[in-house]
Amino acid sequence: MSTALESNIRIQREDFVITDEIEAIKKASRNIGGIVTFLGTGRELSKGENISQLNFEHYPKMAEKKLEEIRQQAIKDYGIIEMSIIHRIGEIEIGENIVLIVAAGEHRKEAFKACEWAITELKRITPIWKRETTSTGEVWVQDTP
Amino acid sequence: MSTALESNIRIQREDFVITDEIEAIKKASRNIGGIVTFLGTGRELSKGENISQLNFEHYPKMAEKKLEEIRQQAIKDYGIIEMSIIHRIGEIEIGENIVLIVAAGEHRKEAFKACEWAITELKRITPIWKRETTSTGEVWVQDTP
Amino acid sequence: MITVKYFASLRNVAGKEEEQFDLGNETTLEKLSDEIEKTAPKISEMIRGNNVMVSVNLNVVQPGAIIKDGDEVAFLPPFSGGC
Amino acid sequence: MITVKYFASLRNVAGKEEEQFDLGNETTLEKLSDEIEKTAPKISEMIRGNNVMVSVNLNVVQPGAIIKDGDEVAFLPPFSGGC
Repeated sequence: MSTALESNIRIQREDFVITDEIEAIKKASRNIGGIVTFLGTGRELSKGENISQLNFEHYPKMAEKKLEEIRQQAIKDYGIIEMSIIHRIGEIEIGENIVLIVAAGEHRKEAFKACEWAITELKRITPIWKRETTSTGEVWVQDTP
Repeated sequence: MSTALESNIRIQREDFVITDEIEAIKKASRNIGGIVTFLGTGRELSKGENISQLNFEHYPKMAEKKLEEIRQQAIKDYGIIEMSIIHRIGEIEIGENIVLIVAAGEHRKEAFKACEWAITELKRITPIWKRETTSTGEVWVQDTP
Repeated sequence: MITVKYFASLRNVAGKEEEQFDLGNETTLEKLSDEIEKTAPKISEMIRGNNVMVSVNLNVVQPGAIIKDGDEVAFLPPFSGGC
Repeated sequence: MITVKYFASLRNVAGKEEEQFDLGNETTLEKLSDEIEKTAPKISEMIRGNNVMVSVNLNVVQPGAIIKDGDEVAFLPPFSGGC
């Protein structure tokens, strides 16, 4: 399934295609030399418990607003050329994609720094919540390691 | 064009498909939670000069051996689950993919560290050389910033 | 009217996604919490704990915040997006 | 026979990719460089500078290295892979 690439900030149910997102960000400049990508995926194990499914929900409008703030601050503070942030919501199976952050810079150093900062900041300020389903039931995750 | 994914270490003329490489590395474990990718691409500008084309050559066998050493050391030293390194050789146009490093870990911190270390180490110890074509001719690049 | 939204674990405790309160032209977060306490003491308790952030019209606010008629207030449990 | 390989800028200067030398069962990197100097003084000069690494059978070696019959020696200009 191909996804429209109309925006650098997206919260969506459907999966994303990483190659497409990277090709889209390349169009920002012919001077991009380093692209660092963070992909978060559903892990089977969480605090020793086996997870069978994940479920994400967000606060519409506020979550997108926070992601756009992160994108703009990353570009400004780290001097990168462009950043994309995509987060999925709804049911996520183990091994599936959850979140994608793409940081494109002239050189690699600023792209690494911006990408790592952005995922940490996303977890800190973006109103998105994860529910884990295990054999003992469903629980909302309350900490962000 | 799809590329065979028979190995985590490859030096090849043809382009790679990032989504395919990430899906391949995901198969290593159901416990992967963070995948950090570095993609190096051909930049138009180098020390103020316009580049029209890049050309990479390698020392066959030795270059692959060094990349495999980097992969194994990254897994051991940073505690990641798996790493792939792919480097293209031959003619590369501006904007095209040059190198891909994928670091998959349980958590993001070790994946970021391993990926950034690996690209720095690749530039330091791998016998691969870049020739830049500009309006004034062709030159072998002698420094690795 | 003030619209109050509950998310994630708070929505589960409240048993609803949102509700509305008529508290005049202007009120405080404190007074709104008092109002919520009347019908949902458990929610109010969680809100008065330090573990819940509050947003007004999509911006995070501090405990003393003023709330105006027409505002959208949301109670936000600790975030856990990302991975 | 010892096989000598030249890469990148060194190949351009040498005008060839590889050549072979017969220096007995065992010799040194120094003696091999002397031999190269006879036919390609410019290559030898570059090699004696500090800017060229040397590998023997795919492993980087230090200046005093011993080279044996059948070894593959490569002169490696500064690397510039990656991006």
